[in-house]
Amino acid sequence: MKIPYYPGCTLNTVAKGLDTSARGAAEALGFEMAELSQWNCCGATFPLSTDNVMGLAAPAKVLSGARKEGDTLTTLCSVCYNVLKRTNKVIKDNREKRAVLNGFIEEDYDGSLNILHYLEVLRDKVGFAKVKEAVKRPLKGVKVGAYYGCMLLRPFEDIGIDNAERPTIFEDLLKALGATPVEFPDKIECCGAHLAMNNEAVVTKLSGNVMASATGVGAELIVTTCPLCQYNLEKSAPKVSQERPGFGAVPVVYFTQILGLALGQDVASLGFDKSVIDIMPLLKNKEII
Amino acid sequence: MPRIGVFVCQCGNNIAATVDTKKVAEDMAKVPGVVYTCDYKFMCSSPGQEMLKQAIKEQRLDGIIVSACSPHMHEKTFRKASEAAGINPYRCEVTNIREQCSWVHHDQTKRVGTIKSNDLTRMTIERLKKNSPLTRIKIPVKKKALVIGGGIAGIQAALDIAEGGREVILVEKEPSIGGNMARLSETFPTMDCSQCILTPKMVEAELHENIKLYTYSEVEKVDGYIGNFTVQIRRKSKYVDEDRCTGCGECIEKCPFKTDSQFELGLTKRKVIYTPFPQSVPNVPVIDAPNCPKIQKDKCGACAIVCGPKCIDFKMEDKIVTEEFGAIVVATGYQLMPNERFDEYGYGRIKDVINGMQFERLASSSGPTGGEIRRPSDGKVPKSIVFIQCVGSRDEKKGVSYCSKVCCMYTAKHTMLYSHKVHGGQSYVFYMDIRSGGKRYEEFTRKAIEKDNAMYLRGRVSRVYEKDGKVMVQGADTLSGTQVEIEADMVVLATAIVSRDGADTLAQRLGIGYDKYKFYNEYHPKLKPVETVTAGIYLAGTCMGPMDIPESVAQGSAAASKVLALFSSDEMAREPITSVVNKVTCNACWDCVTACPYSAIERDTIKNRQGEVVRWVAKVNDGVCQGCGVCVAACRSKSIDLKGYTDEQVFAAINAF
Amino acid sequence: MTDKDMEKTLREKARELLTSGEVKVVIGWGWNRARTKTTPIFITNPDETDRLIFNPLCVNNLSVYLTRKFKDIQALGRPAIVAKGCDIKNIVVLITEAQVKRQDVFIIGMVCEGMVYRQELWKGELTPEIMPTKCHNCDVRNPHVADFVIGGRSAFTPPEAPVGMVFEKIKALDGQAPSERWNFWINEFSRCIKCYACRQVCSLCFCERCITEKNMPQWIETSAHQRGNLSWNLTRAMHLVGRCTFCGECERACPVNIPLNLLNQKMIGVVKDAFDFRSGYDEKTHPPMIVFSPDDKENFIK
Amino acid sequence: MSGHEEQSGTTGGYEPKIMAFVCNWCTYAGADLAGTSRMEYRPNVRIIKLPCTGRIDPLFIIKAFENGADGVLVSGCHPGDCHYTTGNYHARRRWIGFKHLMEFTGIDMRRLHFSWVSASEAIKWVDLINNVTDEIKKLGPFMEYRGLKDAPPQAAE
Repeated sequence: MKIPYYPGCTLNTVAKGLDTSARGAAEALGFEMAELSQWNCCGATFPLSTDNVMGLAAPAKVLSGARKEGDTLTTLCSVCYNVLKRTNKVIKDNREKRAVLNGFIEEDYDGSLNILHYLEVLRDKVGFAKVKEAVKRPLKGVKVGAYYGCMLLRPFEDIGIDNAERPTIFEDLLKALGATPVEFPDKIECCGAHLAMNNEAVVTKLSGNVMASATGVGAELIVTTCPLCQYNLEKSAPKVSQERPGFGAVPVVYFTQILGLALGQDVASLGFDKSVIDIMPLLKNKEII
Repeated sequence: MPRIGVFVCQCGNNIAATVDTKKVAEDMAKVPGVVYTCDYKFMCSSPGQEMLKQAIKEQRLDGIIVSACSPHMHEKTFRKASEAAGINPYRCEVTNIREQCSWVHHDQTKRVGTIKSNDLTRMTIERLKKNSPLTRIKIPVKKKALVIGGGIAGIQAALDIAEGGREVILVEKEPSIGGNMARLSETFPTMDCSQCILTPKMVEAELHENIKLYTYSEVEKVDGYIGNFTVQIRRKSKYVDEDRCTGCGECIEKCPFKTDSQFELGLTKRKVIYTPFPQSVPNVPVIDAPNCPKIQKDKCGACAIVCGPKCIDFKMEDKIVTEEFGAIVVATGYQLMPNERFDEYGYGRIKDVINGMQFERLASSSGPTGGEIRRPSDGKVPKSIVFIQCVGSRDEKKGVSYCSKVCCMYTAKHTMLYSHKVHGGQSYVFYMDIRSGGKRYEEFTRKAIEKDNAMYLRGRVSRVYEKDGKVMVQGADTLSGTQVEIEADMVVLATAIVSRDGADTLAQRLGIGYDKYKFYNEYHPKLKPVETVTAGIYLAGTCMGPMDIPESVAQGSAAASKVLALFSSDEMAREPITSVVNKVTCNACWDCVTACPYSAIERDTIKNRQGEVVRWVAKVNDGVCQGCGVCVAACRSKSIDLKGYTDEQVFAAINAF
Repeated sequence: MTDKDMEKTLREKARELLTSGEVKVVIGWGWNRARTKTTPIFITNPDETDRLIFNPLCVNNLSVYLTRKFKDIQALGRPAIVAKGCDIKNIVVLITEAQVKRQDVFIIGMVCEGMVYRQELWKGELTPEIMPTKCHNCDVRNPHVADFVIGGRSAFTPPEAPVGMVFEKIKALDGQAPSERWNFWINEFSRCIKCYACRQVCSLCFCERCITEKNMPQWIETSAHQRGNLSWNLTRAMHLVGRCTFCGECERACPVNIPLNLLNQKMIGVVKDAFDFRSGYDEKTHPPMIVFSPDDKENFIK
Repeated sequence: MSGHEEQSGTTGGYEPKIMAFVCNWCTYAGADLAGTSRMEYRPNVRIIKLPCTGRIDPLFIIKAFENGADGVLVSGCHPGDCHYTTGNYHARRRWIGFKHLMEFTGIDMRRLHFSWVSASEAIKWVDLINNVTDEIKKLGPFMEYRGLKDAPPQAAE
């Protein structure tokens, strides 16, 4: 199985670990992430005003290119996924905007792509049962907080990866990997996202809520699908520790990294070294490596 | 050759000012088939009508044209006069030369008005030549009513019809009548206890000589039409002989098995042989067969041993009874939307998140806690409680777009009940708008806020989660523009009122319409609020949409008055404007059956002498047909026609144009 | 599978059905005496099934023989009908309109790669140039409703936007002024001789009594003058709205070559756009002209 | 002989013949209201009353043109207001089909009008009749259709 793959800018730079570990895991699971021959930035935000068709041009260009390479497209970054999937829906459902966009990007794209998040590929194309079979290094005894963030779930009628209020897809994967997912109330809350640029205090507060909520129910590790979430959480951790007595920061890693870990990949290849909070002591402590 | 008389009315000067009525009369005399014409000052006056009658007799007329005002005004008058003079009323037609000619053309020359009147009258004459005599349809009326649903609306309808001296069968799905109202604690805005006002009505219905209760029963099949419905009712097996049971309750006492109580909405358990609640009517227990070990595996049988009158029969089976009715009142009520749809509020996941109806049971002195507010998880008295309004209501995305109408009021009532029962407790209400239109309703909600210290927060709740034995409620307070988080002991959701499961199936059985929420459609939202498009079937209560107790009761009475009016005569007469099928040319394609808005067309067969089906043909049921003619235009082979507006009549009129 | 192979399977199946008594008659195609054209044949004897043929000249839509117009054929007993996908669409409509019960007919579906209307162009090889418009846009080359399918799966997918003469002409007419269209049609209809071949060949014109034969009142003037011709052709087109499957038989049967396909295909397009309905695919859905939606859209009712 | 020619004779100019098919409950009552309100409108329209627009067979319209109508108007209750609950929805479906068919045949759509006029919309009725009459007056008699009757059939080619 070969699935056209859109990495997105962040995965080419700071979130390289998300990209390489996902490709490695795919190989171990018997499918190939075929990177698009040509792609550009997705635009990084879905325009908030409904008449801003211009803001859809960049993702439309990605989509029209991808359609030439297949009928599905997978991506890893929550933001890319959100922007691409919603843009695709607009093109598919709104004849007028489709015409405007196609006229602008000089393509003839109809919205027929099926946009899948990597998690969906694992659930629907590979199957969690098969993932479970492939596990070589079960993450036994690790209490993991699965942090969804918002981009992966909302708006639910556009995204529909899982129940927006009570998702389980992430936990189901973690169970397949042998880990113990913990249920924490803030798992679908926002990390503060782009406010990292201009209002750090808000990010510290929101990311702090998320982490404290997870560690409060015993999480020893937080996993995420989103480079922005990962960045915000890790970045905020020291300040949160100062502000909240009793808070102990835990590592924040990408789900593909621990997927690769569980599938028995070389630990050095997973990009854990990019993390601020080292995961190694935890893994050693749990005798996983 | 027909003998037609044309009477042109001057209507004082109303017509005569714009139309030369004398000339119209003269001109029409030249039309073939017309043997008598005249014009007169006021055709509708007594002398005018006398003139018409006399002309019919003297001139041996067989058809009448009155060119006068709109047929909506005096068609009935002239038809009646014609009938009195011995000709069929449907051989009398009215030409509208006032509203649609003289009055709208007084700016024109008199010649123009006269020409138009001539044209219109000539078209009517040609049409009249094709008019067949018709007889009014007489339908005998069976003076017995069926009321479906034994909630407050159905009980009220049944009682009123019974008081009017007519027989009623009241069918209820559950083992007892009472409906949702039986679950309520106190009722707004008077705060009288629901049971106290409902129970006497339930007993009255049980004891009334004109009312027969069919509890634990459902309507299976409905045939027929107004005045003559045939209904099959399934009387589910209670495993207890209703006639012999004394209601002593010994069997319930001795039954060793328990299961969740539906009446108490899972807040407590009940026995496997049970009455839903202590005041049940009839006070006859039923056995919950799927949970009864005796019925399932032939083990136990304790109830039968202790039963004095020996009225328990484990082999009892469902019975189908067929009854005939003249009218049907549908009062099947509502249910609450399944809360599980709202994951953000944690219903079903967090034990101490309950819905409004469950709170009613907690507050009810006959409820599982004896009227003390205790939370389900550990039985503690909640020191702080959050009420969330509009759960599902006014929420197009995840719920329903309409307002459930009673939640603002009952939530205010809940906060009052709470403050009276839990001293020092604090209640919070998240609301969108407080809607308290109604007599003494606004005063009531004000009282909850001002006297009973309910903290009203205008905003929505985003998340409910558990933390250290508390239920945490995150939400927005839009008036102060802040995010709030409340540490509550319990959360109550004011869940949307929705139609009953299976409401659509019943509607299809009855042939009545429903909206996209499966609430039943009234004939006209303002002027015919309890009628349906199917004559003889009426609606009452929340099966039409959310409403409160007084409205439901009023509708029950309104429906009853319609039924009594229908039952006031032995026959009902209807205009004979109905469709008729040409059986020779019918293709049996059933397009007419599909198109008919009234399900008035049936599939019928033609049989030979041996009784074998030779062919299928459509057949119009005169009792149901309302005469719209949709079927006529739908029929390609022109095998169906509408009496009073036949193809020939229309064709003749067009040709005379 | 070649036509010959399909023929062989067809004959075997027909024999089997007749021998077992599962059907009493097989309605199919056979050669005319000169073996230049195909003609409908009705096989009741299992020994005669070798007369059945299948090739691109089997153009007739045999579904008409299932209707009440052919009571003598109905009297033979349960039929099996040999049908191409396009013919099956008509059978589906007949089922929807209660003229045939699905279980009362055995459908032998023939995989079809296209037909040839003018046998003089047939040189034994099927090329796109000699196929009619409907075959170029056919999405039922693999029969969609059948009890038994004969032939290898066709890989043909119809073009997204329909192609062919009929569509081009409709487009051209749509672009003209009303008066030009009027002149075009009056000229075409003026040739009509009221022979009603279009009606006779059409399986959806199954009326026990056609409206044109109703004389009280006489809705449609029977004499072949232009006014009567117009009302006949308009009425027939109107009666086919939402039902016509574009099988093309009426135009093929018309002795004076009135382009009835234009009229019918135009209305198929209207129905598709306005009600998202395509006739002949689903027996459960009512034809659009006898049902409605409160949300029907139009822009001309003021 | 119809009164229209006479009418034309008196006013000097051409007066079109317009036939209206209306439903009993809404449009007919609306036209009555125009009368009781003493509004004024063009006298060219001749109304045929039917119980419901659902009763209107497209053939009625063809027949009206055959009988020399220069224009036809069809009107009934607004969607949702039908006395028979859904008759006008059925009518609307048929009209959508029929209108496209007539258009494709080349009938000038200025001669065929569809509208919803409720029992209270007397003003709408008056405006409608005036506008339709004026429009058709400009077009002149529907000679294309009227002429069909006398034209002999052409020989088949």
